[in-house]
Amino acid sequence: MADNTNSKDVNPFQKQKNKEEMQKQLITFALMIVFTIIAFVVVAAGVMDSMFVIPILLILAVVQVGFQFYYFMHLKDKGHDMPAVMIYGGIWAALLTLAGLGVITWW
Amino acid sequence: MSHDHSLNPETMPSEPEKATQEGKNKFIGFWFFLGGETVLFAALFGTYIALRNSTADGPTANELFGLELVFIMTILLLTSSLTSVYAMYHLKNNDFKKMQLWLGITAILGFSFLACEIYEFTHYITEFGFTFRSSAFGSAFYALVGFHGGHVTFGMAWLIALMLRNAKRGLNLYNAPKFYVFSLYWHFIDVVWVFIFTVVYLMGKVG
Amino acid sequence: MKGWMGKIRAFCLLGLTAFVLSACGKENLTALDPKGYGADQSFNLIILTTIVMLFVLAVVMVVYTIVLIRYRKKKGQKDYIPKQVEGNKTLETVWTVIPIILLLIIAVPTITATFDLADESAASDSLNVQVTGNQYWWHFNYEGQEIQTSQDLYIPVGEKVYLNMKSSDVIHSFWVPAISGKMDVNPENENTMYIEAHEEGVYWGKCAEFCGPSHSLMDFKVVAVSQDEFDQWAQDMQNVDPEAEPEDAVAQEGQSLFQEKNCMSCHAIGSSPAQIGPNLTDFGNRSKLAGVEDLTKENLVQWITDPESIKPGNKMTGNYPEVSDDEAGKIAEYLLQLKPTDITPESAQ
Amino acid sequence: MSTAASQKRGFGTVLWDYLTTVDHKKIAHLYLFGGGFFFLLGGLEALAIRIQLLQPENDFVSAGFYNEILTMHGTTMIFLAAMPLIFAIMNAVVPLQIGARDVAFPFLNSLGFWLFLFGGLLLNCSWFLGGAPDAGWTGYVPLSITSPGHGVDFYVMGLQIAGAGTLIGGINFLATIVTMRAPGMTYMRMPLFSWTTFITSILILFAFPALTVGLFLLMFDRMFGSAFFDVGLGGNAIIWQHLFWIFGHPEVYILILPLFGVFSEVISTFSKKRLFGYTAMVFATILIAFLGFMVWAHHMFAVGLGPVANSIFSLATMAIAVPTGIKIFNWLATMWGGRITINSAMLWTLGFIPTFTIGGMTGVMVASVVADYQYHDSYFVVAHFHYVIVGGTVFGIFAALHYWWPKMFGRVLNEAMGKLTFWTFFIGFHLTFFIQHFLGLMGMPRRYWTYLEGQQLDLGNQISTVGAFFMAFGVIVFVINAIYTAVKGEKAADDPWDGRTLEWSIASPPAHYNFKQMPLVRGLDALWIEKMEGKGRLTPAEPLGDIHMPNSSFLPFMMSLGLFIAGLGFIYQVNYNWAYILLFGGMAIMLGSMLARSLKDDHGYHIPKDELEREVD
Repeated sequence: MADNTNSKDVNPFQKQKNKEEMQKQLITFALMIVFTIIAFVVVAAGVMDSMFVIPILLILAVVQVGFQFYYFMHLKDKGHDMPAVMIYGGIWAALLTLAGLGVITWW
Repeated sequence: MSHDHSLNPETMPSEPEKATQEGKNKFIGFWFFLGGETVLFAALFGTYIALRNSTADGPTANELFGLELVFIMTILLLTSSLTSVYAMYHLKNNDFKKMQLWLGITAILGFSFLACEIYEFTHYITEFGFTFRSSAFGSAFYALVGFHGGHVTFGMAWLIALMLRNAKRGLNLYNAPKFYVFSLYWHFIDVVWVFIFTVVYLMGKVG
Repeated sequence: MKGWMGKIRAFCLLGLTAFVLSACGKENLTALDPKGYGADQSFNLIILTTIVMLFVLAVVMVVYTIVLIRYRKKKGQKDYIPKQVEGNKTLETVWTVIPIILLLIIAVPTITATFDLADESAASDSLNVQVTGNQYWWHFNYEGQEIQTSQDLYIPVGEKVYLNMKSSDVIHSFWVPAISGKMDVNPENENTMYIEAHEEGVYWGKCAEFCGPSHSLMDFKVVAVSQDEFDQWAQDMQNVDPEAEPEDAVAQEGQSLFQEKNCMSCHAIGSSPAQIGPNLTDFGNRSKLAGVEDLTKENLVQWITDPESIKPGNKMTGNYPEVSDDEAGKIAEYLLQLKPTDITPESAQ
Repeated sequence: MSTAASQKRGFGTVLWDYLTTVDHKKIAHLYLFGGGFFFLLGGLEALAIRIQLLQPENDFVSAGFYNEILTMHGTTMIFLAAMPLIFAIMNAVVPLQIGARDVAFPFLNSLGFWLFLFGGLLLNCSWFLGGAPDAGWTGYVPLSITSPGHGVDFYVMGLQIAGAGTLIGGINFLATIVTMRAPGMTYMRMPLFSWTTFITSILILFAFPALTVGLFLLMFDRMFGSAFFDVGLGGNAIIWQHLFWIFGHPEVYILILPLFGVFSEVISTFSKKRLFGYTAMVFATILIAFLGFMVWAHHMFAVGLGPVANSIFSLATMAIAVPTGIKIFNWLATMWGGRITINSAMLWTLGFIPTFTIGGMTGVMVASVVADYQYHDSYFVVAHFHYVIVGGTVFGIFAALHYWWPKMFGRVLNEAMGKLTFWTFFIGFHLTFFIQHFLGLMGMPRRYWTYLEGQQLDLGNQISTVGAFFMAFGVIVFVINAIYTAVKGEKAADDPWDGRTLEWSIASPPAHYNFKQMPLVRGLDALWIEKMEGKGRLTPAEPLGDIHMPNSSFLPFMMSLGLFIAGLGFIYQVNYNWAYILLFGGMAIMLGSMLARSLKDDHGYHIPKDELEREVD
């Protein structure tokens, strides 16, 4: 186990692939930052009615989270069928929970 | 320990995190755990949404929240998500030192986030008298954001333990899945934060 | 072993017992002998769903019996291997579609009745009663009428009465099986339901949401009287003089003791809104003491001296000055003569 | 490691072995003993309830104590008896059925068990520490908030710890089934019990977090002064009901689906036929699980959510009857044309079909909202859920135990005693619960400590109590049977029932590595296929080689013990400062053990090839 830390010669083809992947990740990150800034600016400017702002904020959040899952967490790659099933199952249960607590709880 | 898991250019698989049966199990099992976490946070969000206006004559969301600090915290956490992606990039390239470096940066960003959160909570308590006990809104706010903060804290402890434990022995097929699973956890925390800044802070400001 | 025979015999026996029992059931308590609008609606659905479901059960049991008779392992079948059937599309479709149809038969009247019973459009023209659930008694405040009662709810027969229900502590549930299904009484939100009794009578009401040690003793009565009697009752109740002196000397002593012992800090006589304890305006007319005991002097003395022995966990225990048996007797004498009206539960019989 | 060998070892060695084991077969034994113990305890509580209700205005137990008993009966039976017993069967069978050497996370498997056990013990400590919880197993706020003493605190901490164990167990089975199936074992070749375990684990994964959050909120309100349910500070009691039932309704399916799998296996085996409509059965299971998440508010019909919500949830609830009906008819069709052997396992299954059908019938009846205004919170509902949970889950557990006992312990349960258990329990069950449908409609709400004289509820309650004693007798016979079998029971063959699935292709009980060589699966009912083709045994999918095995560990026990101590600390820090020692001490033990686990590499060990060769087949 001693001499493994210095060897950086991973198969060049694979290395190239990793690099391309990393460039995509960077683009993803840039988009996420842009979305975040849009969300904050929309709220800080306070020009729009909350009827419009809230759906916009939620859509921005969902898209951002999609990026996290599919790019940062590689849900798009193969071998992620079962993780995807479980995450979507979780989202399904989560939506029901939110609907229950948000809509049929009195306030 | 007859089977050596150490890595060299010949044995380096394209997905070291899933190369062993144990790694595959960890990978799959952890994803499933995240599915459960989704429901956990949904229940907390639901509670918050149901109670967000139950301020019992105490301060409201709009009065409390300031956007600047939240923006800083968001950028810190989003960036730390990217740095952990870099760490995984170097893991796949079998570059242990660079991986450790990026993980270190992730840790610094994570701690900065935590510091901001602690400052934020103290601010609310001392300036507004807004506590866990002052109203149902207070309870729901601290429970939701606090649970997320607790996850960050646990993640930090986990990351530090991982980095220290493996500092001297480099990457191998035994610890690669551990690093990978941590990065999944870290991204998930970021996902939760995206909804927190949207639903709690931004929507709290909008009303 | 004749397994299925034994099972069928057991079923018949149980069914028979059940039938005999259902035929009785305490009148004015059982949901199986409905005497009000809501209970009718529920009863119709109970019957409809039972019939549909018994049909399903019959089909299952017929197939089950045939299977057990025809396909039990017989002698000489030791090496017999049955055909390995994978499935049958037609059959499987049939037993998917038929249940869906049966469910639709149930679903349509269910939803109609649900919306019918939630109809609040007549509330503004009807009698409205504010119902408060407390551990372990019920309070009724007739809205806009200056009438407050506890434990016995008087309603006019054949009229929709709207109940606006809220709890003062934990969740309770208002249930008068013979005239209506139940609805929860929550602490943070008012629930509205209406009841309508077809016949005069004293109907048993129960708390149906677990609320503490005396949950099972939180009974109340709905007294349905004719419209004339109800008007008379309402008038008498409005005209009550809370300070009226009893004629009997012992009862007079009881009245002053009642003041002395601070009973009024929780209880009220007349239309005062005090609600920590039950309103005692028509106490002498109550159908039961504390909802469960006979209204006798002896029981009342026991209640006053040791309420815990009748309703464990009640809020009166320990919250009033020491009362001797003798004093309790006098107070009881006073309370029992509180009969401001001639309309009593007996009038509803 | 045969039974004979373990008998020769000392008691201490065996004890240590079980305390540290990560072998799914031994963990199955642990779950069986733990769950069995709590089942007996819950049964005693049930008897106390029935004795109290034997006659009107009885005072066998006081009102407050009665509420503790009924709360603990419900909580114990669901969380500490039914679930662990189901986990026992899953642990014993699933890895064998899918052809795996172990589960995906042996360490976590053991942790799951110890968390359950210590959670259960913590909950039951309340009996001796000032009184058990008394707010019902549903723990509705504000009653549970205002409940004096520490009873409800024990409920919160006990369930939180046990619930964590269940969640871990669920994830473990999911990962096991996804990653560890034998070569050729595609999803659509998995035996139905493995399928239902898979679906059940998904339900656990998505349902338990809601309970976790609910319990946290209750804990914060009771112990740390928060205001989630405090109406005065804007709190809302309905949140608890939603969270509880978002967990609670899937929980019902968690309790029944695995047993649907058991019945499918038993019916198929003893009818000598493959399961009729296997694909439909799998999809019906998935559909039930899917719909199971959308119906929770039918527990809240009387809450006053309004006619729209009530109608939607009523329809969704009725819809579940369709896949359930499909299952019933598929079972009947499996038996149709078969060659049915009736023994104990099959008797429980045959008893299940009419019983569960009645439970399903009343299920549709309570789904009808307006009718439910009468049924709700009355004895009708008590009857309904006992018909499904006893008639489904408990019958299923008994069927499974009779069916797999030989595989778990290497001995066959005594048939005569098995039949006696079934008949007394079956008759007692119907005596106890059938009549309760009518009691409910006659005006008896559930959770009543007593009922008044002259309300014509006496006879029904008496019949019910008599029935309960029949059930108790049946259970006692089963316990005697288990002990008798352990001492004198007939040794089991590897394949005593002429089985169809992989677990019957290996020894009874199996070697600790299960399969010497991974089997090659060529279709549904893998063993049956080989039998029909005259081979009678499975073709290995790999050459004989070293087998990698996990190491035993004492850490799961320590971690759970730490949480147990910390739980006590949380409960008592409200009154006493010394309790912080327990709290922090317990957490230190727990976190320290976790740290030890992550710092010390655990690569497991290998059983070398030549040792395997030396062992006789």
